[in-house]
Amino acid sequence: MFVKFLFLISTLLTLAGAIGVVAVKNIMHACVFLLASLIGVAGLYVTLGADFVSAVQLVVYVGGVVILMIFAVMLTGGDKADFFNKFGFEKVSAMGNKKTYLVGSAVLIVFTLSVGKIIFNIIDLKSSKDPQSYVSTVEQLGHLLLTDHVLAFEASSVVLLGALIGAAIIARPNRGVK
Amino acid sequence: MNNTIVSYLLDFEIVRNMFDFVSTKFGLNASGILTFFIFFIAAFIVVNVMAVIGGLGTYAERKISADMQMRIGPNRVGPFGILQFLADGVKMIMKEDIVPAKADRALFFVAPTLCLMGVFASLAVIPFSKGLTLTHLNVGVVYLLGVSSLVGIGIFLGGYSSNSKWSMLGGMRGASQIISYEIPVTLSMLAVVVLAGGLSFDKLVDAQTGWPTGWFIFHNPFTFIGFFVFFVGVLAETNRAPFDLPEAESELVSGYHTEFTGMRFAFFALAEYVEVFVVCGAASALFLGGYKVPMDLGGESILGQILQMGSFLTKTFLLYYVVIWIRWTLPRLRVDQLMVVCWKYLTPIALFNLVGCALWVYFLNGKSFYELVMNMAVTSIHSGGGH
Amino acid sequence: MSSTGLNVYMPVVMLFAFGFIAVAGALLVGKLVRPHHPTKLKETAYECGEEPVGSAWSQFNIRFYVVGLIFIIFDVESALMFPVAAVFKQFNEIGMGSIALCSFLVFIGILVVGIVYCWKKGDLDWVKSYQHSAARRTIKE
Amino acid sequence: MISLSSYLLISFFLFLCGILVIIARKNIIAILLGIELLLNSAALNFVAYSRYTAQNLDGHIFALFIIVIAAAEAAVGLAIVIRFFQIKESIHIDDASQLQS
Amino acid sequence: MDYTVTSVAPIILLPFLAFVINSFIVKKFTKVAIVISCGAIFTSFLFALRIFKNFVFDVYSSGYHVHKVFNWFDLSYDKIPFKVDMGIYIDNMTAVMLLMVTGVATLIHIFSTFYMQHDARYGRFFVYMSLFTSAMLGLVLSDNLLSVFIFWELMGFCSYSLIGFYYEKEGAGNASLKAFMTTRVGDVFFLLGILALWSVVGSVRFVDIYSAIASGAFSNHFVLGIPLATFAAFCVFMGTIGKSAQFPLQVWLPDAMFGPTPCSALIHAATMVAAGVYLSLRMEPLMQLGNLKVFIAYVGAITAFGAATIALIQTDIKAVLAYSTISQLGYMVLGIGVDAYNASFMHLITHAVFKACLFLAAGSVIHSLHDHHTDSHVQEMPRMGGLRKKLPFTFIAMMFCTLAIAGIPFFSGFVSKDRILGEALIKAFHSKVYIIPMLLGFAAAFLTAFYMFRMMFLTFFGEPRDKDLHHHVHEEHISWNQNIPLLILSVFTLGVFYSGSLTGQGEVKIFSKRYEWFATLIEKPHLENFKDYERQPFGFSDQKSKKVFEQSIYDPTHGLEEEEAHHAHQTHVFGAILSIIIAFSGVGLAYLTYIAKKIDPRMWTSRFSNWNEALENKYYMDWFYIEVLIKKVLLPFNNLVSFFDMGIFDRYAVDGMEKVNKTLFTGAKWFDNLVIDTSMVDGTGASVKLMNVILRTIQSGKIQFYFIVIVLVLASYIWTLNIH
Repeated sequence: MFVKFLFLISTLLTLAGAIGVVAVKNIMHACVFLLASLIGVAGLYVTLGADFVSAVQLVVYVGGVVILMIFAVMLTGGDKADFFNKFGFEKVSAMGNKKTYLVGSAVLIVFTLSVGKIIFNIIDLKSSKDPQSYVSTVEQLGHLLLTDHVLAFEASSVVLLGALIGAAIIARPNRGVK
Repeated sequence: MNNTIVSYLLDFEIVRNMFDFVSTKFGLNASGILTFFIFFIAAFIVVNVMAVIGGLGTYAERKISADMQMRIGPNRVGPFGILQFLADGVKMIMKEDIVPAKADRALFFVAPTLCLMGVFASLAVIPFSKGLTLTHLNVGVVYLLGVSSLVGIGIFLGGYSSNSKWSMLGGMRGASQIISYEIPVTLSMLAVVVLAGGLSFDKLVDAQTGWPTGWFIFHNPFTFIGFFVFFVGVLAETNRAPFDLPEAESELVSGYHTEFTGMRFAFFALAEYVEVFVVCGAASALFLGGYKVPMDLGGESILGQILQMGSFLTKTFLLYYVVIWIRWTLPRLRVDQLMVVCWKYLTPIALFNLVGCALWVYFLNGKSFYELVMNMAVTSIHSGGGH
Repeated sequence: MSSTGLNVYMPVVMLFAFGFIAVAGALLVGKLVRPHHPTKLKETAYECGEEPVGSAWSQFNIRFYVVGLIFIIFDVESALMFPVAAVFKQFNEIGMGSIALCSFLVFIGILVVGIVYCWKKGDLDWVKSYQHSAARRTIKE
Repeated sequence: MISLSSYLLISFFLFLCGILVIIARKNIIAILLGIELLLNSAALNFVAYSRYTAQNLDGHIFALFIIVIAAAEAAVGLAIVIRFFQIKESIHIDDASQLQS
Repeated sequence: MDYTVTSVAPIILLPFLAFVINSFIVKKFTKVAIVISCGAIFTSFLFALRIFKNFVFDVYSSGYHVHKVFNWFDLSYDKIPFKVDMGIYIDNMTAVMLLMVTGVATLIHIFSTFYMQHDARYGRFFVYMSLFTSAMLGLVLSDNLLSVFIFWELMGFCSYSLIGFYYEKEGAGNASLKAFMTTRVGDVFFLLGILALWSVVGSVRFVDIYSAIASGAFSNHFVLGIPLATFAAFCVFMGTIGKSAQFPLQVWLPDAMFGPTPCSALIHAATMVAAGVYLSLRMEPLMQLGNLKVFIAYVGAITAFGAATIALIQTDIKAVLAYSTISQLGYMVLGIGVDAYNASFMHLITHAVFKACLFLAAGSVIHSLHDHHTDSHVQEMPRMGGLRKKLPFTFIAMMFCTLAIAGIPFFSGFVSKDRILGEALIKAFHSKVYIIPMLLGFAAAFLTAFYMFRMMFLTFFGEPRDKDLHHHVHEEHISWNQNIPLLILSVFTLGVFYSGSLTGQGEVKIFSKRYEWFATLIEKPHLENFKDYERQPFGFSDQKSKKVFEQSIYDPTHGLEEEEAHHAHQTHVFGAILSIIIAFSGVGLAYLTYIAKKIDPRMWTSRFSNWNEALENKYYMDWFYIEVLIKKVLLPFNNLVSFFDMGIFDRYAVDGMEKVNKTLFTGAKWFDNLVIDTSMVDGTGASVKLMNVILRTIQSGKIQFYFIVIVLVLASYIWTLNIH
């Protein structure tokens, strides 16, 4: 009962956010819509019994990625075209035009047809029972991360280290000056 | 898997009878509905109490500051001016709601909403007592971090949406400060998680005891440092002095909520004060034994829950007092000092604490310092008895 | 207990809803009681009596981004560390503590390498790097 | 209760939105937003499958690592965007068509 | 713990680890890096010794092997299995190879610390050497053709970078490129062969191929009308030709002498070129099945003889050794061709030992001859002579090895080479086809003895021809890293280490223990053993129960009938005597020519002047490849393609439209400029614009366009899937 409710509002949030990201002209609003969509995805994770994943989704995306995006928007000089500013705003607020949207929708139609050829005949929206009961996944995830996926666990830290160093080098303020 | 207020109440005969009665009366499985109602009532109570506490927070702030500065402080409305916050609330509602012409109207509404939502949602896992808490999610700590990071976005959007220089600077500062200080806080939390072996608050609190000897702050030297790291970190995360750069009156007029008037400003203030309560509660639950009462007086009964709530609130309000006290005692940091404190002092110390706790658990099997000392004493006594 | 284990998330949804309702409701209620006389001067941004020039949405310094960058890396790593920390004690009890400790320490060690690098390169200090770059710019120009 | 297909449809819709954003937008940051949508849809698929078909939690692990990768990708990508903006004073995607500035 | 993990894996891992570590620290701590390399290779030598002991002394059995398999990656979709395993396969051959490679490599490492010490890139040399050694060991240990191919290419890369080590020297770059490209030709064929085998067997593991051959899976498979077995065998053998410098593709080896001498010793004499022969030996049943033996025999014999003749007139000491290497490799291939499996492998080992020693000795000679006028080391034999007094230890070592390679009795070369020649003789008696290879082989033996002793005499005997140079040579003292490795290697050129008897035939009993271990243990793979063969998963630790493999006893009849065996023995003895005579006559001729000065070498050159010219041009092989094959065939082809690309497409498709446009425009203006002008010109102009737009869009750096293409391709791929 509550599951369905949660699923419903999460779905609404997710799809509305996604559509907003597609549709709106203001990139800051797009970021906020992305935030909504991510929170909705976190809710979907909850309905799937992936409590830890949803919590991490909240922490990383909501707390990290979106803030980073917003910072990047501010660092690239805001979003409005009609303000005087030496950084070429008229380029910054290039959120697409009719042509690009037409092209995109054409591609989407093709893609949807080719994927639908497979999925639309295996789809059934009203199936039956709940597969498993909801259990806490944190301990199992910890076990997996320490036993089966320990290599991926360490490798991900190396990946993140590489990302940190690389991004720091790229974005360092006094780099372009040297 | 999780114990909530419902699962606690269901231990009582009356409640179960009520459930059965309703179910038979309406001929449907009413458990879902009743669960909903119980949760609704509880959440409603909690939210309102928190609002009142936030209001009282403003009052307490003024009183305490007045006390420290040899003033009297608010004393007109009600006895000792204790109803001051109600008057403030009325004033806030009556105020005209001005939205700057060049502001981003949509985000101008979204910003305080995000703040308030984040803070309220983080109330869900605050362990007032073992039973009478809203819910003990099994990812409690991570959940707390996640929803409280909504506040940062709210503050930033508040600064951004009111298209003003002061607000913008305040918003940027606030966001960067909040995210920076989230790291030491998270790492200190990790240290506690390593010791307790669980993420949900009831696990974390039940790993401690009622007496201070069993609190995590006195568990080992690392956590003793870790508590202060955590406390400083949450001070900065809630933009309290000495870390209140986002709303530094002297530099940026009023920071990110310069342009906010009336209720919108009120919500920002409310969010701030409630968040202070939340983080103080989290600190007391993680490090100061939370709702544990000595010798588990009362046990599972309602009385026990009342006692637990009492002990929890006592610790929390003490920390709350300390927060206000710090605000009126310490000067404000510069922004560069802010970053240096976060990244060059707190984070390395927190990492050190984390490693230390892991090693402690590994080598000493998670025995607390007190236990070790007692064991040593006992063994020495035995050996002494030997000859 | 009740039908599914998901009921524990009910309060979360409710509290989100309360947060929203509080703001929206208060603003709506406020509409009824509060005055509304907008003037040109009221609606200008407050800049200590100065006439606001240009937009506040101008370009900010890149140090904000570097801070956010370091933050997100640490954030993700700590988020990955949580489940490991949660089962650390169990592993220690079933005698596999050494494995857990080793992988945990390696993970943190790599994390430390990152922060040490940023420290050495001066990404962590707020003003100095900025001054350096500014000085270099002036020299260059 | 809820069937697997509904989750698949949601993630498919997310995927479509991501593709549309990437193709239609001309702002690099907006394109990064679209990439986040794509990654989320993939992670959602993983978790849904790990609940409905597989009996283990590998799907969750995959979702975790997708989140990790997304964070790294966002960090590096935005750094590149900012550097590019400092060089070209524009974040229009079509200005990024040459290899050398 | 598992045998493969405890005592086999370190052999390959240690040098590779040394490579990884050194490649980081070599810039700062060169000394440490060198110590690491030498220590690593020496440790793996000890491991190899242990394996050798386990295989030869503990279980004295020809069929004994350890085979462990682990899953590399598994892409099996429910019906279609696609599973690639890696594994370790050790039998006696592998054990011997391991011992040889690690031992020789250790000594060469030690020598390099002396030879390269004044070099600018002292440390980097050792990095390459470590990588190379680990690659060779991996090739020896690997159990399937795929990993063999991987390590094969890795070695190709190492030789590329080691030949071009002195890239500032004239021609070194070209030489390295030449070596790389020439071996590439063989590798392409090798890859084709692997694919062909996969197509039939469904796996590239040796044992699977053996079992497939045994169960006759290759019958009625054809490619292009020829049997697939023949095709695959030919392709694999082309790999051998490329790697170990057989007849058509031998041109790269002499140029490979540009590299430092120790690396010549390791790569282009001892091990890498041996890898090709090793592969052919492993795939010997396939060659048998493909009826390729005659071809192989001819290739080997021609290589042996031709290289020997070229070596006659070389004056560069290293060039002589290079050509002798090619010639000896020819002998090994000839051995494969004439079914002398055991003897050919034995020759591989013995040749590795003495050729490494020869190269090291040549290196020490070159190193000692330092020309102070040009500040360079001298390699030309005409400027040497009389070095016997100055470099006594080098002389001793080099003399041993020369005796060995020349096939003088009591030395290893005699044993192995003589057995190959004996087998060739038997074959020749059986079928006329083998007569020419046999004759060429004997002739090559004669020439070998001649030119090797020519080199010795020119280098060490007689009067010093370059007094000033000779004057500057320092007196050689015994030193751990200059001549101790040479002496150690030269000890192992004695025949007794490989065979009990002088002829390599018969057996010798000492304390009732057989000392014919080589001929006994190394046998052709018995295919019927692999009919129903199960491999152990990795980590599954058993010794394949030494009880299962009973001790093998030396069978003097080689499984032949009585009179057959008798006849074979007689033939062998005859061949042995013949080769002894030939060797001594070669030596004598060299003596008469260069010591007693009875014969003037110029007489030969004048008499066979045009042949001499051919020799000086190396039989015009390089000329053929460069002038004919590349310039006449490949370049025109390239030009054709590029012409179609630029000439036709661009000119007529793009510019042509504009030309049409122009002409129409002028024509229109010429007689009428009202109607036609506007319509035509604009129309054509528009068409030109359109085409340009189309051509431009494809190559624009527009990321979104690429993304669209990606999405469409993905969509089309999904469209092709049919899941029910």
